[in-house]
Amino acid sequence: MKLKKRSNEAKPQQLVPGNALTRREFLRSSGLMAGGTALGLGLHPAMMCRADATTSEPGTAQQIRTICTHCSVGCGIIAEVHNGVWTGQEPAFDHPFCRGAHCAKGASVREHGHGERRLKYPTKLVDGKWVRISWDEAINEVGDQLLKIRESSGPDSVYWLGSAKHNNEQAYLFRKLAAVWGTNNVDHQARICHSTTVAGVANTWGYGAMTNSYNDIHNSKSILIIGGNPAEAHPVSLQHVFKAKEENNAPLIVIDPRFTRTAAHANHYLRLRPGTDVPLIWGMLWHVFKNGWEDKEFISQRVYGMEEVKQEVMKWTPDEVERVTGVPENQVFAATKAMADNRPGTFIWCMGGTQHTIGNNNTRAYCAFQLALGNMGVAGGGTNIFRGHDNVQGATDFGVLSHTLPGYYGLAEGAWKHWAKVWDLDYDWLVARFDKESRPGEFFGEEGGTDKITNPMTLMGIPVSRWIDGVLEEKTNIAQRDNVKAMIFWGHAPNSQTRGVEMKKAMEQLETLIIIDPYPTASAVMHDRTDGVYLLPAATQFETYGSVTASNRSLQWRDRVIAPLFESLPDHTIMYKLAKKLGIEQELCKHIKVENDEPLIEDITREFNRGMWTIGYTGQSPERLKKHQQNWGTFDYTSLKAEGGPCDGDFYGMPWPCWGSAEMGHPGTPNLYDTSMPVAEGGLTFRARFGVERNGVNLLAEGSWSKGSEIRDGYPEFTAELLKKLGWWDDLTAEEQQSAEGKNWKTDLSGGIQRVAIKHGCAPFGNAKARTVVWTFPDPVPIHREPLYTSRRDLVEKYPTYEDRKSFYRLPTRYASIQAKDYSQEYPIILTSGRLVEYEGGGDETRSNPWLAELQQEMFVEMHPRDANNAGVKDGDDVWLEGPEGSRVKVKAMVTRRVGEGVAFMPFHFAGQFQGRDLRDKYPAGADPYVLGEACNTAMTYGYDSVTQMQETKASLCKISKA
Amino acid sequence: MARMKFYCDAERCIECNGCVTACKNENEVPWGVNRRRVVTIKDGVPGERSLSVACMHCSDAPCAAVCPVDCFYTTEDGVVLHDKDICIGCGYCFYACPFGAPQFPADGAFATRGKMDKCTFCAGGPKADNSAEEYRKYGSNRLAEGKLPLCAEMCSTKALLAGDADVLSEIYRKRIVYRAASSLQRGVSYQDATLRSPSGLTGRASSNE
Amino acid sequence: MYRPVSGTAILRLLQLLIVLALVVAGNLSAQTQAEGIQLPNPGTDLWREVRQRAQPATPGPTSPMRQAPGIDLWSEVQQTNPVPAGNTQVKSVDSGMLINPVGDQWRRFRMEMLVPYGGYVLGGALLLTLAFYLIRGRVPIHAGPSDKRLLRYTVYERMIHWFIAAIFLFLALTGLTMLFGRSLLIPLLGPEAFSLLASASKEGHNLFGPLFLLALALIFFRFVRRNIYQRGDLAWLLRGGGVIGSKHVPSNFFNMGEKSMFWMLVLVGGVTALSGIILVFPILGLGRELMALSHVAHGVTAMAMMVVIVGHIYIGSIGMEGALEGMATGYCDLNWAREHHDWWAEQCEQNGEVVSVEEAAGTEGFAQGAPKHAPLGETGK
Amino acid sequence: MIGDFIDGPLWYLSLTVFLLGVVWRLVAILRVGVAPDFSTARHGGAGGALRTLFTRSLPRRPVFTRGKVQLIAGYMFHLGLFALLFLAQPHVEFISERITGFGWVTLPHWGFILAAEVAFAGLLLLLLYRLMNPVTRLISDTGDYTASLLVFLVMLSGCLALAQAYEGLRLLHLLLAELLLIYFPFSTLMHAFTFAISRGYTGAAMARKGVNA
Repeated sequence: MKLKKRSNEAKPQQLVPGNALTRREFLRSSGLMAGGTALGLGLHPAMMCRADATTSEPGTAQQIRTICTHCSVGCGIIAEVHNGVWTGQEPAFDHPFCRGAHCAKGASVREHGHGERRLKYPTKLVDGKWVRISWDEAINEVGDQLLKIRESSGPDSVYWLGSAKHNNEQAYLFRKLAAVWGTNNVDHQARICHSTTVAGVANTWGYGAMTNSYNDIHNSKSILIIGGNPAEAHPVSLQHVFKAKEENNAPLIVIDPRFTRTAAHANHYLRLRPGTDVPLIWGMLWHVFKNGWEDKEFISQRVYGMEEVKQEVMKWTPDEVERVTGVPENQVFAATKAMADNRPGTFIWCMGGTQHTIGNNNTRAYCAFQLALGNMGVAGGGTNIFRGHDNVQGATDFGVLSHTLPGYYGLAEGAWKHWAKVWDLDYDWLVARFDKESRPGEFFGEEGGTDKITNPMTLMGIPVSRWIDGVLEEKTNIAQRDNVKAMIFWGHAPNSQTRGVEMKKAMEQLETLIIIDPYPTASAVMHDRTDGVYLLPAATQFETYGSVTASNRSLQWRDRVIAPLFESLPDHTIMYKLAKKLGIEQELCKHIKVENDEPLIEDITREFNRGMWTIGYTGQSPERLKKHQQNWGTFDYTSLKAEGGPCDGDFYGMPWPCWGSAEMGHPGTPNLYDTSMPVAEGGLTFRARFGVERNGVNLLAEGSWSKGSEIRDGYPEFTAELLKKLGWWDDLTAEEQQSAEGKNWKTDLSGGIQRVAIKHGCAPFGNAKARTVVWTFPDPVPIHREPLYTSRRDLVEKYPTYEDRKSFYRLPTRYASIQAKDYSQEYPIILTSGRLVEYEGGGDETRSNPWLAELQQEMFVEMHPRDANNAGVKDGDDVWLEGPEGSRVKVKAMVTRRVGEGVAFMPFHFAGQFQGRDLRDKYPAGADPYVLGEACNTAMTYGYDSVTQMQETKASLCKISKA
Repeated sequence: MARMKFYCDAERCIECNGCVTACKNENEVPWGVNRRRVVTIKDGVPGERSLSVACMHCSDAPCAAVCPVDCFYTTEDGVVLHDKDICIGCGYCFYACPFGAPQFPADGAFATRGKMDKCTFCAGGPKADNSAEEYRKYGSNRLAEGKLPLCAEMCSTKALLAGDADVLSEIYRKRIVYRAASSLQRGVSYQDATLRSPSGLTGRASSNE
Repeated sequence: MYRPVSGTAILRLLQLLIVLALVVAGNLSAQTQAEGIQLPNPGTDLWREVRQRAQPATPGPTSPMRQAPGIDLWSEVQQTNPVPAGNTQVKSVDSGMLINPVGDQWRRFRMEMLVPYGGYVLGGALLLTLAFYLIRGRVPIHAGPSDKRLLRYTVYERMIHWFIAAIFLFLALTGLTMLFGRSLLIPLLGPEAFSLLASASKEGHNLFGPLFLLALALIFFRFVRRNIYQRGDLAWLLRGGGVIGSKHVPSNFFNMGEKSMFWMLVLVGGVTALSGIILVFPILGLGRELMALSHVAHGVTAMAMMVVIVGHIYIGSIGMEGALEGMATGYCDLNWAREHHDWWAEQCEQNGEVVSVEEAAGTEGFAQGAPKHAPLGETGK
Repeated sequence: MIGDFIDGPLWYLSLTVFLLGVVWRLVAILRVGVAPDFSTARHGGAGGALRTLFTRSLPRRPVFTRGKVQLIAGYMFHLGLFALLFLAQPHVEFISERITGFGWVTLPHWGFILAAEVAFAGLLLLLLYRLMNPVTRLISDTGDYTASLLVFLVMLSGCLALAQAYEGLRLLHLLLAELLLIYFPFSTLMHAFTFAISRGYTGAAMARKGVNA
C-alpha cells in the first residue's frame, strides 16, 4: 500500500525479462551478518570482509563441475548452486582446456538457469494456436502419428534428426533408437559442418577427427588457419594460438575471403575467392615442391600417392593460382615459406573449407599439404580441425548419421551384426524392423552398385541437408518406399540449412512435425501450418549429466547443475518414453537400468564402451571419466598429461582412441599418428584401412613404426589370424581367445586382440601409409571445381563441376545442370556466411539469452563499399538480398572492407523473420527469442558435396538492392 | 596495499565480448547498461585492434572531481566506487570520464537518467555488507572473497588482466619481450606480403627445438 | 515547445564561446596541452611503467617495435587527432569512442575555472553592489515624489516580467546549488541531505529551464521595439549612465543600460536556455563533446547573466527610489520619469498622458486594454 | 515516524475529509433547490445542460479578444494539470494502488514532462495576472491565494521529486497534496465540481427558454 518507490535500475526495454532469479541472495544474507557485527567491533571493514568471506563463504553453496555447451573447445565451468538455484559461475582456472577462460557465450551460460524464454511445457498446434498438453498426451499423440506413418509408408518415412547438443549417451541412445525403429533416416548437424572433413580425413589416414588438440598448438612453430574464424567461433582456442604465436614466435597465417577477427591478429593474411581452397593449397604446394621444401623422408615412409598430387599441383602455377583465387604470388609464397621454415606447423580449418560441393577435395588437399611438409603425427603439427558444437565430435562418433552406425562401423551386414551383439538383440528381429516391402523407384540402387534391390538397412539414409528433398521429391525418384512424412527435430535449428523457402514448403507438406528442444527454434514458426506440430520441452545439458567429446577427442564428464526447469525432461527420458509408446523400449534399454522412465546414463556409457572398438571409446568408463573431471587440475596445460595424482599418466579426457577395456588403463591418444610414443602411452601410426597394396604399390608404412613396436615396419590391422601368425595368440587369456576367434580388433568384444597388439607395441589398426589419393572418391586426387553458382563463368569450362547424379544418398542430386546456367550477370555478388561470437548455431538458444542478445540485435549483411555504392546502399540501410533461386531476405547493410569486392557475408544465427515477414507472434507465448532476424540460409542455394552431401553455404551468388 | 588495475592487451583481445557477458552474469546488470564494452578500432581493415574498456579506476579520478554531490570514493585497493544513495544522476561523471565508463539506466529523456552505474572492480558497494540490497545496486563483491573481477578472470585469451598493478606490469613485460623478438624477426604483412622471414633456411627448420 | 535544436548555428555559437573559455583555460594547462590529450590516468601508473618498459632501446620510426600494431594502442589512440572512431557491440552514446577527447578539458573548465572564478565573480558582484550601495546610497527622486503618474507598464508587461523573474531566480538558486553545493552545502547538510537537495534542484532546474525559454520569447517580442539602440545611447554609455559625474543623462523609455540588459538577456540568456535544453536531452544521439560544449556555454553565460541581474535587481529595488513602482503598479512617478527617462516623459506630457495619483489608481483596470502612450523607440529630441 | 504518518493516517484522513467535504458541499448546493419555472418548456433541459457544459468550455471570441493571456494560460494550466493528475504514470500507479485498484493508459515520460511544463507556465501566469490586474486583485481573497499557493507547492514538490529516488521528496509532495485535499472542499477549488452544476443549470434554464447558452 505504498506508492511504488521507483528503483533506479534500468527500466528494461520491452525485450528485457523481469526479475531474474536473484543469485547468491542466500549466501549474501547469511554470510554477511557476521560482517555487520564485525563492524561494530571497530575493526576495519575491508579487512573484516575479507576475513569473513574466507571463513563463511563455503558450506552452503555447492560447486558443480560441468562443461560449456556452446562449442567444441569444451571449456570447464564451475557452477555455484544454492538450494537448487544456479547462483554463480566461477572460472575453472585449473581446467586444462580453457584455464578459466570463456567467450561471450561461455561467460553467460548461467542464464540457462533463468530460462526466461524456454519452452515450458509440451504444446501442440491446433488451428494455428499453441495449446498446452501434458507429457502423456504428447507422447501418446506423437507415438500414434509415427505408428500410423510406419503402417502406411514404412519406417523410412519418419526422419530422426538428432543433435550435436546431446551428450554422448543421448547421442548413442538416439542412434540406437533409430536403429530399432528400423531406419537409416537419421542424421545430425555433423552432416552440415564437418562431414566432408570426416570423410576426407578418415580416408587419408584413418580417423576423421582433429589429430592433435587445442593445447598442442602450444608446440606449433607455425599456424595456418583456413576457412575458419576461431576468434568468433572458438575464441578460447586463440588462447592457445596466441601462446604459440608469442612464445614460439610462430607466424600466424590466415586464409579467408573475409578479413576476420582472427585475420586481424595474423602475420599473413591471404584473401581468396570463396570456393578456391584447392587451387590455393596446390599453389602453396607448388612452391613447396618447386623449392624442395617437402619432407622427403616422411613422404617415402608414411605417404602414398604424393607423386599423383604433385602432378596435379604442378598445373597450379602462380599465375593460374592468382587467376583463380585472386591471391598474388608473393603472398602465397610468403605464407608457404613461413610454413616451410617453421615446422612443425599446425593446420586449422573450419566451415569455410568444408561447406562446398568439393568440400571433401578441400579437406584432402589440406591433409596433403601437411603430409608434404611432414607435419603429421608430431606434437605441434597435425590437422587441427575445430569442430563446431560442443558434442558434434561425440555425436559423429556415435553415428548419428545416415551412413554409419556408432563407431564408424558403416551399414554393412557385419556392422549390424556387431552392434546386434553389443545390444544383445536378435539380428533377425532387427532386420524385421526395417522396410521389407521396399518399392524402390526407378533409380533405386546406390550409385556405382548394381540395380539389385538393396536392403534399406544397409542403404545410406537421407542426409539432413536433403531432408526437404525427401519430402518434396517425386516419390519415384527416391530410393525408398515413400516420401518422408514425419520429421523429428530433436535439437536442431532448421535455419542452419540452406534453401529456406523450399524448407518451408517441405514443412508444410509433412504429416507431422515434432520439435524436441529447450527452445522453440525456427521450426516452430517458419511454416504456415495450423496443426500437426508438437513442441516438446527438452532439458539443457546443464539439467542432466553425461559425457561429452571435445574437438580434440577428449571425453569430459558433465555433472548436473540444476534440475530440469519447468516441465522439461532430459532427452534420454523423452527417448525412453517415446520408445515405450512405440513398443521398443525393451530392446532399446535391454541392459540399461531405467528409473522413472529415465535410462541410467552410466549404463549407457558402459554399453557403448562394449562396442566402440574402432575408435577406442572403450576405455573411458564412467568411473574414469568422473575421476578425470574431479582432478582436471592435475593435467598439464600443454601435453594434457596428468603428472601424479589419481590420473597419473592419463591424458585429459582420455582422447580417443583409448584402447582396450577400461581395466587396461590406456591413457588415451593426445596426438593421432604420433610415432614418437609407444601405443600404450598414446602413440599411434597411420591406420591400415585401405588394404595392403594397390596397383602393386605397398600401402603399409615403410621404415616407420611407433616407438617400442615389436614389428619394426608397416603391418596390416590385427585379426585373430594375424595374432596366430605372429605367435601372439597365446598372450590372450582363454576367455579372450574364445571371444576373439574369427574376429578382428574391431569386433572382438573382449578387447583381447587390442590388448595383445598394444602389449607388443603395435597399433591395433595396423601401421600403414596415409594416402593422398582416395581412389574410391569422385576425385581421387583433389581437384578444383567451380561452385555451382559461380561468378567466374570463364573458369567453368576448365574447372566444371560434377555430372548430375541419379541416386546419391537415396536422392537425385544436381550439379552440372545448375552450373550450366549463367546467373552471374543478374546476381553478381558472391554470397558467403559464417558465425558471430555472440551466437551459436541456429541461435535460438543464444538469441534467447539477454546478455548475449543485447550485443547483436540485428541481422546484417557485410558488403564492400564498392558494391554498396554500386547498389546505392549506405551503411545501416535496409537491403533486400536475393539469391539466384529467387528467395530473398531483408537485412541491414553493414558496409565494410572486411569483405572483398564482390563478396557479401551474412551470419547464419538469425531466424524468426522470413522474406521480410516478422514471425514473432507465431512463437508460443513467452518463448520468442529476444532477437529475431532473417535467416541467411533462406537465401542460400542448392549445392551438395560429392561424397557426403554437405551443403554449400560458403560460395553462392546474390544481388543486393536497397529496400 | 594493492593498487587494483585493469589492463587490456590489444594484441590478444579478439572482441569475443566474454568480458561483457561475464560482467552481466556476475552482476546481473540489466539490458541497456554495460559496465564493460569492447571497442574495436580500424574495424575490418588491417590494423584492427580491440580493447575491452570499463572503469579504469583512475588514481586521480575525473569523475570524482566533477561530481556535484561528491559520491565517489577510492577504496584502499585503489578501486573507485560511488554511492548510489548519494548520486543524483546528473551525468557529469560521464562527460568527464575519458573512457565512457559511467552508465545510466534510463533512456535519459529530460535528463532523468537514474543513478549512475559503473564497473565496481567487482568490489561491491560502500556498505560492503554483502547484502542482497548491495548486490542489487552494485553487483557482487568478489574482492572480499579474494577473487578478482570476473570479466578479467574469464577473458578468453587472457587479454584482459586485472589485479595488482605491479603484478600486471610484470606479466605484460614478459609478453612484450616475446613480442619484441617476434616483430623484429617477422614483422606483420597482411596483404602486402613482405618476405621478411629469415633467409638462408632451406626447408628443414626449427622443428626439433 | 522544444524546437529541434538547429545544429550548426548553435554549435557555431557554442564553439565561439568555448573557444573564449578555453583560451583562458588553455593558459592554465598549457604545459599539458603539448602532450596531446592529457589522460588523467594515462594509465594508471601501470601503463606509464609498461610503456616505458615497452620502449625499444633505440626509439624511432624504423624500430620494429613500432611496427607491431597495438603494443601501444592506447597511446596511439590517445595521440591521434581526431580520436579514431571504433565499433562496439554495446550500443549507446559514444560507446565506440575509446577516449573522450574533451572530458578532461571539460573537467578542468568546470573545476578549475567555473567553480572558483564563477564563485569569485558572483561573490564579487554581490560585494560590489553592497559597496556601491554603501558608498552611493539610494538614488533619490531629486525633485521629490510628485502627485502625477505616467503609465509605464501594462498588466501583461508586468506579468511577463515577473514570470521571467520568478523563473530566473528559481533556476539561479537551483543551479548554484548544484555548482557550489559540494563545497558550501555538504559541510553544512551532510552528504545525504545535500544529495536530496541536489536531486530536487536538478529536477526543478531541468523542468523550469524550458519555461525560461518561453518567458524569454514573451519578453523579447514585447519589448524588442523599445530596446533598439538609438542616438543618444552612446552618450549615455560614455557618461556611465550618470554614475560618472552627477549630471543626469537623458534617455528614452529605456536607457542604454536597460537596453543592454535586454539584449544581454535575450542573447546570453538565449544561449543559456538553448544549451540547457541540449543538456536535458543527454541521450538523443548527442555525444559527450557537444554536451561538454553546451555545459561550458551554459555555465559561462549563466554566470554572466547572474552578475548582470544582481545589478538589475539592485537598481530596480533598493538602488533607486521610484524604480520598483513602475513594475509593481504599472505607473511611475512623473518626476522619476523626468529624471531618468526624460525624452519619454516629455513625449507623454505632450501627448497629455499624465494622470493624477487618484486617476492612476482608478484607471489601473483599463490600462491593460490599450495603452495610452506610444512607447516606441522614436528618437528623442 | 512522520513519514509513516504522512504515508498512512494523514493520507486516509485527508482523503476522507476531501470526499466527505465535497459531498457535503454538493449536497448543500443541490438542496438549495431550483425555483419552479411555470413557463412552457421550448426544449428539454437535459440536452441544453450538456450542451452548455461543453460550449462553455470552449473559448469565446469576446473573451479571447479581451484577454488572450489569461485565456491561454487558463487552458494551459487546466489541461496540463488534468494530464499531470490523471495521466502521469506515478499518479496512475498511486491511484490504482490506493484507490481504484486498476490503472489505465499513461503518458510517456516526455508527455508527463510536457504537461508539467504547460501547467506550470499556466499557473504562474495566472497567479501573476491575479496579482497584476487591479480587478482580479481586488476580488481575490486569502482563500484564492491559499488555493493557488497550495496548488503551486504541490506541483513544485512533485517536480522536485521527479527523479523518484528520494523518499523525503516523495513524502513532501504527498504531504502537500494531502493538505490540498483537506483544504479543497472549503475553498473555491470546489469549482472543479461546481462548474458542472452552474453551467448545467444555466444551460437547462436557457434551453427551456429556447435560448442557446
